[in-house]
Amino acid sequence: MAGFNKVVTSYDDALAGIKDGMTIMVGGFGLCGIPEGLIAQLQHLEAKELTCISNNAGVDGFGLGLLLEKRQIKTMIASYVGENRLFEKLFINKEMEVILTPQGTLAEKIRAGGAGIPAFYTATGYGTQVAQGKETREFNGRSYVLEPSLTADFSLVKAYKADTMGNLVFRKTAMNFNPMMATAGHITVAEVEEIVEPGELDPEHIHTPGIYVHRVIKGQFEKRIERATTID
Amino acid sequence: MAGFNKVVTSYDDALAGIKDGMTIMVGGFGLCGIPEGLIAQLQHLEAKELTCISNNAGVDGFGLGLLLEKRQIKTMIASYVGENRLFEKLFINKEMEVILTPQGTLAEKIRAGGAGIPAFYTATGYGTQVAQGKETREFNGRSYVLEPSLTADFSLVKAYKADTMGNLVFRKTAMNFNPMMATAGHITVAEVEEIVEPGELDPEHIHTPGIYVHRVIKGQFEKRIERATTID
Amino acid sequence: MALTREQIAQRIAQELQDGYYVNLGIGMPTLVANYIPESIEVMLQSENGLLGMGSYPQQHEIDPDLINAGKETVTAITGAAYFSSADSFAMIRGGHVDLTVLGAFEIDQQGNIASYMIPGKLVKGMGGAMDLVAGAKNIIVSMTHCNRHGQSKLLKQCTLPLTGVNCVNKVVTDLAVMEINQGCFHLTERAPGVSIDEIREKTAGELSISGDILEMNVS
Amino acid sequence: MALTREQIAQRIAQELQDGYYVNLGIGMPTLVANYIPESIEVMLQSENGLLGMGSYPQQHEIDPDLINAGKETVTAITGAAYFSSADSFAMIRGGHVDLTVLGAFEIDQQGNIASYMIPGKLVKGMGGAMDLVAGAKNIIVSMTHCNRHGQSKLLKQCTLPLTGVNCVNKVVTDLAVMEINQGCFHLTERAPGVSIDEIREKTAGELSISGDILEMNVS
Repeated sequence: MAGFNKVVTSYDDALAGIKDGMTIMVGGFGLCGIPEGLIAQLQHLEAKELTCISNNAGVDGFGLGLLLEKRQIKTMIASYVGENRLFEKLFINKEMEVILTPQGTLAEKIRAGGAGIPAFYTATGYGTQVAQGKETREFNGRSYVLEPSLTADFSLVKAYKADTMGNLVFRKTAMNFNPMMATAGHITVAEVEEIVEPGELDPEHIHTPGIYVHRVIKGQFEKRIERATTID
Repeated sequence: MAGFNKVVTSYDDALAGIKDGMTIMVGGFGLCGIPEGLIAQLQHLEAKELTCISNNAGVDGFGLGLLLEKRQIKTMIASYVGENRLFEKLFINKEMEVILTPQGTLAEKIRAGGAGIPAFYTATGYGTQVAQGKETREFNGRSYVLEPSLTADFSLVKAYKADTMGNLVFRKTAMNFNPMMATAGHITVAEVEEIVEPGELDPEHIHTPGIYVHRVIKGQFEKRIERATTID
Repeated sequence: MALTREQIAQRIAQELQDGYYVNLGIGMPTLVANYIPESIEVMLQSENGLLGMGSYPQQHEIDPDLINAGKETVTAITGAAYFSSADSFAMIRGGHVDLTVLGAFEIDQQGNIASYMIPGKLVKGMGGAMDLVAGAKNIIVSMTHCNRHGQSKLLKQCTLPLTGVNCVNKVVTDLAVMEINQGCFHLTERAPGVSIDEIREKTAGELSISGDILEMNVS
Repeated sequence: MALTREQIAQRIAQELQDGYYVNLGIGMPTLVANYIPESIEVMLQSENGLLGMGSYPQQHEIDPDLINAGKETVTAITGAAYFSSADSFAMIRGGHVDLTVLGAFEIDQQGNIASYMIPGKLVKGMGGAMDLVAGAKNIIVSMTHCNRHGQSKLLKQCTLPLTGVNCVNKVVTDLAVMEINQGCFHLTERAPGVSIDEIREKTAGELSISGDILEMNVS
């Protein structure tokens, strides 16, 4: 009886089943709240032709930048891809397809994917390149764009703590895209700073219920800071 | 300077501005997590011709049942209206319009209203009376119904604790429809068991950020139980 | 002999698998919780905002803030989580619940289900039932084979307003277990002592019987 | 004389009202936080998931889990709340943020804004800007009146890919404050010592001037 114990102890087990050509969601905003060890494992596995859905594409040599180095990403769906010279080069040379998506629309497309909503209307992007080729429609005199939802074969998320049943809590702004992505993965893997016993997380404070999480692994995090800015 | 202090001390102030014909959302599931004092005030104000959006319609003599007694509700949007003889009578005699809405669709229509999404597609209700007169559409071989979102002139919600800035936390299953309704009201009024100072609620555990809440009042709750069921 | 309500629940409980997240409808389906095999773990979802529903409380544990979708006081197990109705139905609509068990007035050979309204008589609303039948990966209906007038509830085509279309995978009644696919009820088990002829007679929809039909294993 | 970046921020800060929830874009708009009048309270929203953003941290307070939308380390004020990106943009898209201040490459007399892409040159993505301009109740653009080549950035029609249409209510530049409505820039204030002629010359879009045009009150 495995019951609801979702804990795995190796990165091989954490990403077992990843194949070339899959769609992978990766949590984080910039380098904040990214599943560092799972991304490194993805590079190690050399899975190719991936469609990656992530708000950003890391920086040169860290985060999703690691996958760019090995040309593992075929299509990138993101809202902001600056701070990454290799990315710009691959993009401009058309070595990689990039689907720029407004950040709020991206977040909502992922939430909708996890929530069984195939498409929704938003005013965001109406009248811009983002709306090109998409259906638009008026509601109450305002124009909106129809946006289909997103799901993934794997969602790789980073949480602060998990219990063994996969319930997750996030810390400060390291939450960002992680909770929605956890709901939208066919298999969701959470890399966390600490694994606790069931009951140690307050049931009213759980951000992601364990039903969404299939595997939990304790990670080691460098937590690199992109822009250390102080008041001094 | 009022700043962000949202606390009001009288029910008159809490519901100032309510007018005949308005649309009012009322939180709660059955009698669990309902804003008891705000509903009583609504009865006291004798506002009429209201459109009420609430999962249920209370019971005879309690909760929204109070408004039924005075025939204050013109249209009721709800998912389940049993356990209420007066309601059934008004419904069957066509003294009140009732728009039965699947519970999940109701929850999502309210969330969408608060989130600036005018409409979304759901499989719920496809092929049933709920879909009559609504647009349907296929995505990936499955049929879905287009559902417009809901907003309200006033949202009356019940929370466990609020800080003076309107940040809310809910307790156990008394959360239910309250968080979404808080986002969908032009004016949102929260009736709570306890008001605390800013900083006393953990920023990671706030269920409803204060941006959604315009007035906070400390209430007195009877917390009537519909079906006390024990293991004994 | 026809099964009791408890025996129907007992048979449905045999469908549960270790690690399943399950939503049990109001009424007879709720009884399934009493028969979860000890060899497996199952988490119960209550659509009013609780994953990890426990048993009914003892008198001193009763909490008005902790109820199930039937508005009964309940408890929460260790490892439970609370959430809003929007988040609860995101879970349901998104297909994250492994199994839903619910009652019905009628089902038909297309997998349609009518469970929430009898026009002019019973007009209480669908609650979460329409979302549950549209969202769950696997839906089992639990009901008596016939209504109180002896009329079959397993029809060629439902006559009451539908809760959902093409969604019921399996039905467990007091007489039989049947799978529903390709426009047909497929008999797979019968209640102990109930004849195939009786089942045939009491099933108004298209019925397919092939191979040995074993008796249900209930006590 | 043309305003400095700090003076533009100072002028925009005069638009803030007590109790406002405000989102300040990356770059020059961020400076507005330094000029919030002491007589009012304002809450800053950061779209990566924070309501109640505080100042930059002291060295020993730096926390890699606490950044703003520009990926800078920040702090949170007493009464702050954290939430997901979906919840953050529900807040923005739903019109709950009272004021958004953001930069632009170009704006035009229809209230259109181009701020995220220069084809072939700068292709970093729109981040949250498209949602912010579509969702906020009130949008003020903060920018220089002309680009580095001396060309007006207040146009009849934007030439770069748009971030949003018919959404900019007001622009504060180093030379002027203008409201935008009915297909026209309406001059309301000028920088101290800057002539109306200079503003007219440097505004490529339709310009309306009526009544006394006061000087901005900046220090």
